[in-house]
Amino acid sequence: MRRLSGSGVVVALVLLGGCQGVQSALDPAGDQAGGIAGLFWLFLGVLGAIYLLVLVLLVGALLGLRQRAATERRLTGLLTAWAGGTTIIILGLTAFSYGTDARITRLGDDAELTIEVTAKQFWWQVKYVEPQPSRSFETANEVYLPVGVPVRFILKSQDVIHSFWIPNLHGKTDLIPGRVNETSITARRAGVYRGQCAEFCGFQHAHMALDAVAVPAPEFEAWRESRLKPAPTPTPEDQLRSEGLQVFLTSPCVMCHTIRGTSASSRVGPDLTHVAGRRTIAAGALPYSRGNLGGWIVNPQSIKPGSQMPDIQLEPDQLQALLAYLDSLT
Amino acid sequence: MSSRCHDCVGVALALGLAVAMAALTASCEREERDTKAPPESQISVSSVALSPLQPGEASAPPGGSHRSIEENAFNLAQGKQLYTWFNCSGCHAHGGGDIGPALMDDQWLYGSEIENVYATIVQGRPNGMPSFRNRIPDQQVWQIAAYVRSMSGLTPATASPSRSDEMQNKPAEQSMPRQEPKDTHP
Amino acid sequence: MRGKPVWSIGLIAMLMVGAGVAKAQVTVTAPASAAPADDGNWVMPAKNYASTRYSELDQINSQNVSGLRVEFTFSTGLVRGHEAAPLVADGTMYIVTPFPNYVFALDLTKPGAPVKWKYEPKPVSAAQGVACCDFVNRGAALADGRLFFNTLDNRTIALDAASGAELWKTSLGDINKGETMTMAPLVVKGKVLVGNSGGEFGVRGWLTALDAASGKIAWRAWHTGPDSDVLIGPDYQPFYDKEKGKDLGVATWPPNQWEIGGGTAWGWISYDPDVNLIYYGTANPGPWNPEQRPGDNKWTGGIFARNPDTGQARWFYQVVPHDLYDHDGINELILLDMPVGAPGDAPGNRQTRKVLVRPERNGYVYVIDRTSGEVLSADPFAYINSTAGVDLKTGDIHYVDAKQPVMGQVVRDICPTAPGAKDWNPSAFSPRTGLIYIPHMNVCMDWESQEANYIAGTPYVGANVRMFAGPGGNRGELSAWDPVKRAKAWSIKEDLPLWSGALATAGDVVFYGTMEGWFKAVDARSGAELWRFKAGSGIIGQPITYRGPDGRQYVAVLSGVGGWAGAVVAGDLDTRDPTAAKGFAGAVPDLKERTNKGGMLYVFALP
Amino acid sequence: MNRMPRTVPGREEIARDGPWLSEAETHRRLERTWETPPGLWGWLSTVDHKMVGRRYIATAFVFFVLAGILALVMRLQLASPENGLVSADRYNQLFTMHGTTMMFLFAVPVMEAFAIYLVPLMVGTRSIAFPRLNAFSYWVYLFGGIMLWVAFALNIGPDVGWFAYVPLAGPQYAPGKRADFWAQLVTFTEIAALAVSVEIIVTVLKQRAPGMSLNRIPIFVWGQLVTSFMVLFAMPSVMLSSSMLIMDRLVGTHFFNKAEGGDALLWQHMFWFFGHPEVYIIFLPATGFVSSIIPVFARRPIFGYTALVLALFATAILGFGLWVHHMFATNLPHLGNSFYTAASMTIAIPSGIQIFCWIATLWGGSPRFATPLLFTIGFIVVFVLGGLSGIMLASVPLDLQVHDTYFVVAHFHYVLIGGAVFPLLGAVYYWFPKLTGRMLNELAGKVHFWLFFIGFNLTFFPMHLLGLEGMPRRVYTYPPGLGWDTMNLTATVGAVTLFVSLSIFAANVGVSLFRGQRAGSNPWDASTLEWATPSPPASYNFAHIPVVSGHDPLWEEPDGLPVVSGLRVNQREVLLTTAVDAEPDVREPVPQPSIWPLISALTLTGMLIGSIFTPWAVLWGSIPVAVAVTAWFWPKSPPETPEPVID
Repeated sequence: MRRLSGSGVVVALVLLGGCQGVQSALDPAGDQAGGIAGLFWLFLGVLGAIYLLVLVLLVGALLGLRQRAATERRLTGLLTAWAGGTTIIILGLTAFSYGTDARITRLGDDAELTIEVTAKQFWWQVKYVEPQPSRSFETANEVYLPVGVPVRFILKSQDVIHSFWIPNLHGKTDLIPGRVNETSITARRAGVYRGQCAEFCGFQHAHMALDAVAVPAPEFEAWRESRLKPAPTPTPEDQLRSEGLQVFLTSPCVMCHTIRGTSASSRVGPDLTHVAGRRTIAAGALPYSRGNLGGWIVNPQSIKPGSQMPDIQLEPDQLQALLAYLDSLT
Repeated sequence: MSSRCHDCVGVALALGLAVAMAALTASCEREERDTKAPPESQISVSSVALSPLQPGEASAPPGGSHRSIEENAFNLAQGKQLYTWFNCSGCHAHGGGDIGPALMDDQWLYGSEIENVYATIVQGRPNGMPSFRNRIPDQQVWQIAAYVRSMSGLTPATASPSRSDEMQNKPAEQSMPRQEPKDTHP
Repeated sequence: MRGKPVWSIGLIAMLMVGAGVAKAQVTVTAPASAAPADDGNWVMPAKNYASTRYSELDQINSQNVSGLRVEFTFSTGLVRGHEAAPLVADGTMYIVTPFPNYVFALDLTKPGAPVKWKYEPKPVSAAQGVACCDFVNRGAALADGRLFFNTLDNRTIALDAASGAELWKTSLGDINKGETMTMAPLVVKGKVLVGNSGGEFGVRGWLTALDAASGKIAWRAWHTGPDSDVLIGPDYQPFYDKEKGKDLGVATWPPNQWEIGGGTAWGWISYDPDVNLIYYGTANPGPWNPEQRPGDNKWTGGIFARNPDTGQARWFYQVVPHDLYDHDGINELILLDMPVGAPGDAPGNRQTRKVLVRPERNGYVYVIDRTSGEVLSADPFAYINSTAGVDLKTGDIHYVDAKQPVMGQVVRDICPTAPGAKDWNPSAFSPRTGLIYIPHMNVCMDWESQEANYIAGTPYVGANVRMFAGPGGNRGELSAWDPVKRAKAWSIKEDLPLWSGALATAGDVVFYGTMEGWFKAVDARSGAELWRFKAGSGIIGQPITYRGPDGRQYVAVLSGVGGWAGAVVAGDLDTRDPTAAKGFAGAVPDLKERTNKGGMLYVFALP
Repeated sequence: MNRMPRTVPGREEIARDGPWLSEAETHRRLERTWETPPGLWGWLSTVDHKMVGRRYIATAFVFFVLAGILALVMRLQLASPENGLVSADRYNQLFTMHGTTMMFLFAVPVMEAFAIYLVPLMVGTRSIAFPRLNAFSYWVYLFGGIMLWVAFALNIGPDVGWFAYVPLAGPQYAPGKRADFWAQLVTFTEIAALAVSVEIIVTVLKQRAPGMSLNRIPIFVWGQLVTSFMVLFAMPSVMLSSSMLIMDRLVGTHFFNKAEGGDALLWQHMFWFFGHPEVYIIFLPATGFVSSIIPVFARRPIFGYTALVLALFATAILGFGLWVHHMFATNLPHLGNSFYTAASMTIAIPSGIQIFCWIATLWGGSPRFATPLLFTIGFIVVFVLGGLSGIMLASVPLDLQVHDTYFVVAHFHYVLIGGAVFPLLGAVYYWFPKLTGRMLNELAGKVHFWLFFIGFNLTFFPMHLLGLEGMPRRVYTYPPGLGWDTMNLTATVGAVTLFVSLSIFAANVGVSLFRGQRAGSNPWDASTLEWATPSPPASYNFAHIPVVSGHDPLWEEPDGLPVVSGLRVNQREVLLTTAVDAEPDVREPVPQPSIWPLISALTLTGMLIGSIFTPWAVLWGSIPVAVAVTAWFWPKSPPETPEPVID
């Protein structure tokens, strides 16, 4: 018995070693996640110690050590001591929890950037909100964050309940239809992290991820300026891309997608104005590449069965023209 | 309780179970979530006539080969969602009509069979109905056509959609009484 | 349906206590240049550039109007909404019908006024699919022996008034983008001013001046986009700071959304020759869902003053910045010279100002200085709970937070409703009584904003609306508004919303029609009903009066229910869905039992 | 018909048990009065709490195996990234059915089933209170379970999670009738659970053996009593919310429609107000098992009897005050959340006390490592770890990272399998002889335990790390390269091990039923009253109602229990005693076997299933239900001579 529980702890420590990860709460890259990770190690330490104590007591009881000392009176005394001890530990842990909670909440007070995330069945509509409307723009399934700058997130949902969670940066907050929730993130370490929907939301709950890219402030400004520009209209002599735009505007794409700078402005599906500039497509289901984009357009229901994107029948040359055009939208 | 009653309870139980099983197997299709529907053949669409008049002897209209579409709850629910997304509600409201005619009454200008509705969506109609050919994939057109039929109660109530999480408008399709289609229009 | 007691059609005369209206030594008149002496003809729907809809003919007066009877009728053979005003010039009456926009010329010199000629523009029938609120046409315009009118599929046509021959035809819009034209043109200094409609389809609005002779485009002013498109240049001096700024038509929109931003011009234009400025309003921004277009959404929902020769804007006042309730700013603008001052001021110390008065869709009667664009007063003429007044110093309107639309949630009991306290149907002004006769509505609504998807050629609305009768249960009202006292002189409550125009005459008689088909004449001073006639279908047309070849005074009106309010009957809609006809089915579910459709011209005269 | 009973001088023809009747004669008469008619008819109309109890336990374990198989399929699907074993739709049905069956069709019913069987025996009475209601409860439970699994077989199995959050489970996003079957199942199982809890409360408060005052009630019975009170307050909340969901879906009400003023969080509050007490409803009976097994195998009375009973009350009361820790991620105000953090932390104290008392009992005794004790030790090792990870979840910041991840999956399997299934398996090994008269094989038991313990930890311990490394719950697949692959594979291997261990257990039960070693009435030399009856007990439980004078009657009266006599032998009746001191009070006639509970359950099933398809079924369906229930309560002929006082 004792050997076994001991080895259980050893296994745990080994497993904990491998905790770097793009989607891991144990590898914090933001102030909020950092605070929570600290609290976690504290809890793990205290509670782990209690667990070992209980195991030792149990083993002691089973092996019949010092049986004689177990008179009713001493045991009752031990009981009150035990109850008192548990209460004190509980109060301590509660206090630490309140402390961390309050500190994390205050972190979002002086946010300079506001991002409005609207969750839809099985992808994320992301809108950078500026006081001047013409400087706010939309993107999808990706969140660029300036390092060191507190960012306020406004969270909405248009269909069912989802949950916005980027483990390396902060805990999750649900997006609930009929409510406007808020959270805030301050990225500390540049890098690419992966977030995922954490509330069961239907068929493709498993493939509803988003990229969180923390970049230094100047790089973030450059990215934002590039995202503000509408899609370039292909020049007449660029035959292939003009035909690609024409295919886009005369096929099912125009019913669901927006490309700023063209007449397509439907919001059923993600905004494709800068689709080629994204790291992944289909809410993280595929890394972006021209081939993957082609495969996704023709046969989405085998990659994400139950997603709202239907299979699109296109002639091969139409598809190539369309891909040439979409690939130019960086 | 005399013993005569023992076996009549047994028989009743067995009978009830048999009936229930038969009804339940029918519901298998109703609940299928087939997101990758096979492409429907075009021929069957043109096989359904728009006018009941036929020179010579009138032949019976071909059976609705796409009836299975409108008996599937998932298809009808998708049809209702697409009806809003693709702005059908802009012209037909929630079935009461606006720029376009009402869809929840028993008046059918261009035929009430699902193939007729499919043709109306794909071909468009001269007085203002846009043609969605190559704009809405086939499977989705069938879904919208099935939903349009459910608006006047022509689809089974168990499969028809219930209310949406939006403003209360007309009673949900599942509680719409069946209104026999009439092809008279002024 | 909300509880709606059946309202007895009665006269509630709210006689003004104190100074008798007749003896007011303070006179309110329309500028002579814009409202010349009446020659017995009726050559433009608004009667004159000042849009007074007032005739100096007084053969029919409050004493003898009760003897009025039908002289002749004419059936257009169409079943959609007849909103046009008949025109009369030199013994011929011209009427324009809804789609397919026939033009009939009736010879008034012959008994029964037979058809002189008929012109069929044959517009594309698919245009009916993108006409948001019934395939209506609000009338033509006569000038220099030519008749100008618009067809639903965006063509402006000039005909020779005598023979009906087509002189020129200019195509101005694209139905595939949801664009239609329904407005009555205005001819100013040899230029035909026309605008498009289609705010519900995300159409980018414009006003275009065509050369009356050749039909070529003289200038075109867009209502969103950069200043160069909006013809905002050096002589643009708005009164309020909120209208000042560079390229506001782009800055007050999310990126590129101004390209599908609405702001069409499908309403009324007035013109003041003295200051050589035309005045007109721009319609609602697209989509209806305000959260989808943050910013003031310039230049939608406001009033423009432009130089008719060059189109350059002189001033602009945005009545509803970041419009929340589809309140198009296209209503008629009556040009008056009237003393302006606080309601309590003694008549002495008020100075006469050149103003334009507009009973606005958001329920306020705006009195604005037409030279500078300064709002002098804005007083409610109907029940309002969605806004809390207009700040005259800054021109801002205060939206009530509790009534702000929220995406995905029904906001209840918003008054006035989306079509407003009064929609396009124009009011009339009588210089004799100094009152403005406003045929308007008393309807409220529930509103739920939804995300709108722009797919060219399909509606781009983004809101569910459910309408119902306003407080008091009466859905319509004819109000006589005293612009000097800034208060109602009297008002008549009507059961159904009023969607017809009003006509005032020197005989102190005011004519208007109800959606049930009653054509009524009431005393201009007291509002007492003097005469009524039951037409075959609901009246949403604009009544006119003229002196016939035989010297007798005639009154003419087109009946034929339709438009947004009558779509329930005209489109044979199903009222079990209260959101049908963009919510109007909820307000008038009983209309189908009270009137039928069918277009008919009625001309009345004294025996 | 009865032979002429010997009359007592001076009394009319009343045959009562007592010294004047020989043991054999008493048994023969009582057996004829209390036996259940033979054949199918008897089987269907029995009101014997032992037959209903055995049936309940067997049915619950069948559902346990079925749900276990679903879990295995889920683990096989998740064994490797982007696996194609089952489709997304099928997987959603799998995890919903697994959760729903485990929580509604196995955990609560099996605990209540043990109560139905053992509580009357442990309090020393002849029958459970309201025995026909008891039969009705079983049939409603059975038909609910059948309905759900037939629906699952016909592809109408619910696919919205065992918690069925709106709006996903609402009218717009759950087409068809799948979510309706889930909502209706909740109504079935809650009716059954409420019925049993009423019976247990009345049995414990009114039918205890004389002398069993409040401080002498066995802790197992205390556990069941407290649990029954929790059921009374928790179940109505979920019944109400599931009926509101069905009305939203079928009739078009707007309870959860955000547009017309409803609120999606209303569902979550009403569901978790039931949800958290539910898991304590599962855990407290298990503490009763542990408190029964440990003294017997430590061979000394339980330590801290009062502390344990007070801990039960504390857990029950606190259990109702912390449901919002399931909703910390919904961004409710922080002040509110902090109350629930405090409550969730505080509930660890009574559990801590319980653990201490059990270990202290072991410390004071000389433990005998039979299988029941092994499972109890396994319970302590596993449950305490689960309880401690629960304290982590109580903290808002930590919960925001781990909520709805595999960390939570690990937590609740540690506290539910650890906290309930380990003691349950121990209880099966402990009470199997009493139920069947045969012992379970000890060697097979030990193999079963070790495989179960190792398989359990292999499956669920890595999930702690999976959750911290970002794997959300209820995903039918996951991308490769996030560091989750090996841990998922380990979990699947563990799941297979668990399956093997449970097959060994099933084999052990199957074989021991027929060829198990015969067990006397008290094979473990236990101290509670049920061991004073033969194994399996006679239909009337006790020939004579025992008198109790302490916690451990069999240990305090080794040479036979004092008894009280005077209950009829030709009439079914039980002795009612006062609630606090269990003073004999009055004799209560007990209903005869009746078919009407079954028919009432059938008509209720017809109404409930019908009301999934049309609201009119509620109207027309209620007529047969009324008829059946009226027949059920139709007054039978009263006993010949009412006998108020015992002489």
